[in-house]
Amino acid sequence: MNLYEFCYGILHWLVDLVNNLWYWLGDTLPWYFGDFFTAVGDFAASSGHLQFMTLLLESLVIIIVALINVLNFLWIFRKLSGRILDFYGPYYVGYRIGGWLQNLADGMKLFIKEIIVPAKADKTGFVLAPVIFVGSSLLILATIPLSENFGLSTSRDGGGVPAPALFALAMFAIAPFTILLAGWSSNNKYTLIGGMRSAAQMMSYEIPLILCVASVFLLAGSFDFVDIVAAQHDIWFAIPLFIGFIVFLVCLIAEVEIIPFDLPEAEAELVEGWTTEYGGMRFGLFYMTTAVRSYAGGALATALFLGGWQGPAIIPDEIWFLIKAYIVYVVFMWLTWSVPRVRIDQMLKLGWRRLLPLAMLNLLIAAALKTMGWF
Amino acid sequence: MSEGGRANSAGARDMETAPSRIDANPEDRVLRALAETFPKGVSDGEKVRPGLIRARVDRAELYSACRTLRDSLGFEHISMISAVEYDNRFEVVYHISSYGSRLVIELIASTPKDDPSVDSVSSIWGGANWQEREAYDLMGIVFKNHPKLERILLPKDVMYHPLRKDFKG
Amino acid sequence: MKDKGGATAGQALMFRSKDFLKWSDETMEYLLRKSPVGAGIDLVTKDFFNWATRNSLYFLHFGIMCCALEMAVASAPRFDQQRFGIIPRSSPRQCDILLVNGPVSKKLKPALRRLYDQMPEPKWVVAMGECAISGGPFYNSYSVVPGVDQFIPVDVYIPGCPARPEALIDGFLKLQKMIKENKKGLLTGR
Amino acid sequence: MAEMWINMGPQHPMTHGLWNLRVKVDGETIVDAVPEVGYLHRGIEKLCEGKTYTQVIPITDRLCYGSSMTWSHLYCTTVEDLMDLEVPERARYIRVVAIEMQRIASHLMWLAAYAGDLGMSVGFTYTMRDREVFVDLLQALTGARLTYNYPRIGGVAHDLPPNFERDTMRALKYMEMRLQEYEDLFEGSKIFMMRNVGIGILRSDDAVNLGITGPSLRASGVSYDLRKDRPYEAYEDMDFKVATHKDGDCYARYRVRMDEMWESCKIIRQAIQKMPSGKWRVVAPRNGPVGTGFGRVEDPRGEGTMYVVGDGSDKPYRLKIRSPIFVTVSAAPTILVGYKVADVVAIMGGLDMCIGENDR
Repeated sequence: MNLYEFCYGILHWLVDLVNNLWYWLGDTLPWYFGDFFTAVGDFAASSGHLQFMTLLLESLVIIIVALINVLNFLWIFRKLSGRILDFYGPYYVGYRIGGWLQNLADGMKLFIKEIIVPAKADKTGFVLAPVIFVGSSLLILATIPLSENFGLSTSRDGGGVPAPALFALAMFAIAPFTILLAGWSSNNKYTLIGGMRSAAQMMSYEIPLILCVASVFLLAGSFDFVDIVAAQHDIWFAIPLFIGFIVFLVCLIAEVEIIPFDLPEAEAELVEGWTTEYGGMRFGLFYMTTAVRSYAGGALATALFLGGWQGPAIIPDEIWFLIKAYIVYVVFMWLTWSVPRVRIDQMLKLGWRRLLPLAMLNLLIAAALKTMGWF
Repeated sequence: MSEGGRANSAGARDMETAPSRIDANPEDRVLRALAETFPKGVSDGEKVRPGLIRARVDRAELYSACRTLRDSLGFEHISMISAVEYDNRFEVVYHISSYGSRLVIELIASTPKDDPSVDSVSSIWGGANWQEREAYDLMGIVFKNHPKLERILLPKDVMYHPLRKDFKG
Repeated sequence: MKDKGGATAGQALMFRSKDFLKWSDETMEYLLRKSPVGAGIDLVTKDFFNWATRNSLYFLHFGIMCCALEMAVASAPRFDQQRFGIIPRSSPRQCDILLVNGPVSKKLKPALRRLYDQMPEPKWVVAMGECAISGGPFYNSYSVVPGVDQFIPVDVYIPGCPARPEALIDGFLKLQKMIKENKKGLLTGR
Repeated sequence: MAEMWINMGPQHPMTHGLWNLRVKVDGETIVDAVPEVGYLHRGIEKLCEGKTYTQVIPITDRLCYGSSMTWSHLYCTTVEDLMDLEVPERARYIRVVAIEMQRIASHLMWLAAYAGDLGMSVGFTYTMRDREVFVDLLQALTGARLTYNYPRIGGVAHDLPPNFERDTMRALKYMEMRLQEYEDLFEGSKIFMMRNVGIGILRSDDAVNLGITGPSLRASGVSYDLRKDRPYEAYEDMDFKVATHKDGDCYARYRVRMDEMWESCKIIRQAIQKMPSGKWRVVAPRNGPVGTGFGRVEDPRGEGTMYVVGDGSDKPYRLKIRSPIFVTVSAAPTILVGYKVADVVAIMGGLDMCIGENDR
């Protein structure tokens, strides 16, 4: 009983409930009014409409689950930094639940702040950048299933998204353009530099990322998450492709702009990087999206390398997936809070000179394993 | 306001009783060297306390005295340039220290009240550049051929020199 | 379109697109600001948004003199102010509080005023230490503005030279109480 | 590539205080740098001319708030030189203990800001937490956390509080264990070394000519420390090593300051053990004589000197303050040229700016 059938069942019951109202109206009213209402009832009950509505309801459920996890990630971000840096982290906001409401308070406060668009800024670009940034990041979450039957791409018989893993990586790659757009459109010399640096950083770390993922596709033989996880049944891909796993994590850190590769945001001459001119809810969107992207990164890492929802059956599959994603995120945070920032040219050198050859080597290993026939 | 010299206990520790090995007390070695090279420029050099000597220098001789101090007598580090305004004159006091002989010389160059201008020593020591600009900014002493003599602490459009006695603020 | 607000639905069909947008803005404006619908929304959301604003105050990471050290110590482990959701941010666009913690010299005055104007609307100013309140030990100096409240409206004054970190956190908590007391709706301001 | 002026404005997380560095950039490398100061100019020298000798002490506390004890002590030695006062033996030892504690607290504050600039928030919070140990000790000694108003002309304000020695010994043991941990934390991290070794190299003859003093000078190989070469207060009977390094880059400056912290712990321990008993203050005459006074002290940031002119009244006629940071900032362009824009953080952080004393 996967998510699609579950939503379909709910909607079916709901539509039947409403339809007998339409049909009752259709019978009682005179003919020219009645036909209109019966037509509405028939349309509601038609399979196309039902299918469309279930997809909507399904994606709503997935987005809500994702956002709850994102809020948890933000809470982990603040609480774990407290533990590592030897203070409490959020404590009095949401007193008995350990400060979990702090992120809610931050979000809602940003929600009601005055919206400022700088006078000389290019208005459309300024407004559009956060929208695309958030949109593309949330799309990544849509394609990653938490288990066989809890995911947008796995639930329909024909398979919703043709190649979900490729789609997720494509969505990951959209962010640099929006950051360039944001940096350029806020018409401030420093945000432009920040935008260019961030785009350079993400692009130079995109290629090793793709190579590592390619080695996973090579071993798993398909782009669908379900097949990839099934292929990891007896041994997780992290063990044979250990180099690939490490390169993947480092590229994810650069992709999500956390401390060691935090260049564009807190550089010497850029006060806040490309988000300097953004205030209010637009900054809120950017702030939340970094958490969404780190959750998506963690989920990708677990799905591709750590055998997604494989685990002893005592815990349901989805929970296994989330546990692994949280562990990956905690490792990110642990690294973030104990390492200083890298300089821009050292980072690019690391990207091109160290990670790319390692990713190539990893691809060779994957090819060798494949030809040996062990996978 | 009497002459700036110290009245009381300087005489007690006069130089003759000190052992006369050349580097034992570098103070009078430097004073003697200065007195020979600038007979009329440098006047009433005296040893204030072990490690601090004072000398008055004529405004015209200042630049050459500083150059010999740095080149031949080993005073590499200019510590402080202070500008003091007395009733009838301005005094620009240079504290120059030498790392080798661990000594500080206090050169006092006095200028008439109406024309407070002195040669700039920033070409000899790099460290003097900003201190001269600060003396110009706060006290109004003009340092001739200084590379960039303009205000440093106060906003550019300010006309007064705050440390002058006549400035009530 | 001349008439303000309340245009009938019939008229809506004859607008060009720009006029239609303007018309819809005006009706929304009327609907939310003046009519009971706005008041109703306010009644429901006033407490929640006030709680949110109160509990996540970002102040500007901007140090002038010794109170800046005490500000840094206040976010250090011993006097931890992150427990109350108070974090230093470095861009004025994302801050709620402008924390002035030192004497404002005449050269700095225009820069500080520009910082204040760049901050989005629900903003407060906290004058920390004697120098910000009244110029402190430098009140009779020719180059120090005696008190920040001469050119920026100040909400909370924190005495002390330098103000102790506990006093800074106490000042923030008083500001939180102040925000709680004069609670007003977002849309209708009631 | 078009050369572009980048403006690291007065309000900036990197600068510790209010100064503005305009950097001309060709691509990534720095071509020229123009520091602008004066945002915190409070006219202290003019203020001091209106105050009596003892009223000036709180003002000199607020010169450099990171090391206010050394500045008010410098003022007191200058006026004692003017009035030719002999400070009792116990006061000289108490002053040494207070100054060395202030030096450790100031270096820890520098280490916190430096780690914070390089993005290492662990470094920031740990050093801030351990600085509290010394701030508490100084608070027990003087009653204030940051601006102490403790030295007086002719001695110190009051005697040591009860069991001050026990707390100090415990704090020193704790500090030495912590310093070891910092060295592993900072030098163990490869990225920290990548950001520091070979950056902002300052040759020794440049440093001397530009008038840079203190840890930045000793990091360039010139072993010149006022406490050793011209010992004041009770430094002649303390045996400690002058911390120097030879290659003058950011790592050397970090290394010199860390060694100085070790040495300061040693000095405090010796001073506490050799502390004589007796009077801790001589009452200074109200009116200063006619004449000039000159004081020179090793401040944690360099060589601080003061020149006071007395005109017989109870107010100083003229007080000139030489701040080491004022000269170091003027030397910034020569150090910065040729390095990348991202290195400005490390180089400027390494020079331990304290804008309070810079602008006076």
